[in-house]
Amino acid sequence: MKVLYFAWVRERVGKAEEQLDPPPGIATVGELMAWLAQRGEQYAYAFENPKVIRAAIDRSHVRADAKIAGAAEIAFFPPMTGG
Amino acid sequence: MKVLYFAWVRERVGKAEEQLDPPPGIATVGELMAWLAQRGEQYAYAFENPKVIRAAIDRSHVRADAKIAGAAEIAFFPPMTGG
Amino acid sequence: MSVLVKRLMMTTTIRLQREPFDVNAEVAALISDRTDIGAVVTFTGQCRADENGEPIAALTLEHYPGMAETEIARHADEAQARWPLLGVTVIHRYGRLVPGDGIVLVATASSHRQAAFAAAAFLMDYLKTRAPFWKQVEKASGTAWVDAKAADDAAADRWAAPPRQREAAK
Amino acid sequence: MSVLVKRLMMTTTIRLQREPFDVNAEVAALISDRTDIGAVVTFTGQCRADENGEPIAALTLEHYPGMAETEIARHADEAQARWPLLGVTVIHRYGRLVPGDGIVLVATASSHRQAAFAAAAFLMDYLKTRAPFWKQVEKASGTAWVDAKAADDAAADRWAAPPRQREAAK
Repeated sequence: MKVLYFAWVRERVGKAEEQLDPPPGIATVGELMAWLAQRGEQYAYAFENPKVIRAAIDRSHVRADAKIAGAAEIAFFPPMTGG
Repeated sequence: MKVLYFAWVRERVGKAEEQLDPPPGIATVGELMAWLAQRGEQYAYAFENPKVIRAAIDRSHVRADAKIAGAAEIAFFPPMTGG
Repeated sequence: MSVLVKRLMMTTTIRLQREPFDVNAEVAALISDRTDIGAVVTFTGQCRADENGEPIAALTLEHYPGMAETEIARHADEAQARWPLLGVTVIHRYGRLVPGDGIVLVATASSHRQAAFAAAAFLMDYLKTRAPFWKQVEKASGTAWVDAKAADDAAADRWAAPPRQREAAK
Repeated sequence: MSVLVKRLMMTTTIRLQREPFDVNAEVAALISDRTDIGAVVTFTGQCRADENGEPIAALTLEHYPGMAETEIARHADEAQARWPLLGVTVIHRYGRLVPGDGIVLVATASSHRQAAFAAAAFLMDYLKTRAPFWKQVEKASGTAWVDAKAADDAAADRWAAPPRQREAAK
């Protein structure tokens, strides 16, 4: 699946997007964040407080308990500040 | 005092303004309307339903019980439909 | 008639005119040379081609010169007392207008959007019910004065209590 | 990216762009050739020269291409389902903006003013909290991401219940 990062999540991770293949045990958005946080220092920093991070699956807002099965594109970002 | 009429009050009375000197017994806006209604057919028609007519003294909205003593300009008109 | 008051950092512009208005020019004047304005709301009221479902050819607006300016200025002051505004513009036309013509423009500027939205809605509700203007329409059956709408009175009544009391009443 | 849908008599225009927008041109497009529109409300959000009292030199807006358009279109549809609108325009800029620059334009058209006011306020509250945009400011001390405001979440929550339930709850 394609994983996208925006704003300070992107800055902390150090990249805007990447192709990832999480292990089968990772079923939800929350579990994916926990798995990402273990991938290195920058990821640990980006996901140190997962409660403040918002997620979207295939361009729709989802909660941390959303299932990731079948997702083509998952995005992580801080609370929005548009308008 | 100068008396002004607007919209359908003006059309019914047949004039936009006039100088009037009501008798001393006429103390309030409501009494002035009743006195005007007796001045002829056109006035009777204009003031046939005084409850729907709004009034202003010296360019401020007033109620029917407002005193007219000292007024330089009194206006009568239907409910406003601006904006 | 035109009133232009610069008060501290607040600009109030009130005009009654026969001529059309240019929304862009009025907004540009409202925000010119300022970088403290975060939100601008405009309301434009336009002449529709129907009144209560019946086609109309034109609208003629009569007003009470002198009182109309005073009433609008009083409500602009009231809006400034209620919300942290950085600018208010009210332009009301009179005379004969045809469908598609602008009738009234209200523009409000503030640092933040809620104040700009609330003040513009407040000013429109008051213009509808308290500003001395009267509309006459030209229909196939002749001319007719537009009746005041109970819904407009109800909308204006929303603002009758000061904001603090309204909050407490919720 | 640009989406233009003519649906019955409703026009929806949604654009994300680097370029400035022209409020007058957008309003002219919204109301062109129509005489059933009685009310047009515009909201313009502008870059201020300060953020929480600290001077800023510029604002950079990052967005999620693809999702931003979809989210805005979904909220424009929601606005049309809630109020009798005749047209909606939303333009959101991205990239680097300086104080005084326009950031976002929302324009709503209706026969009557309450629908136009409510829909514009609704769309702005949702753009602030749900549209995937992020602001970074340039200050003397360096760059910083703007924090989301609890007041914006509270404003958006106003619209969470459908209108009928909200009325009944009063």
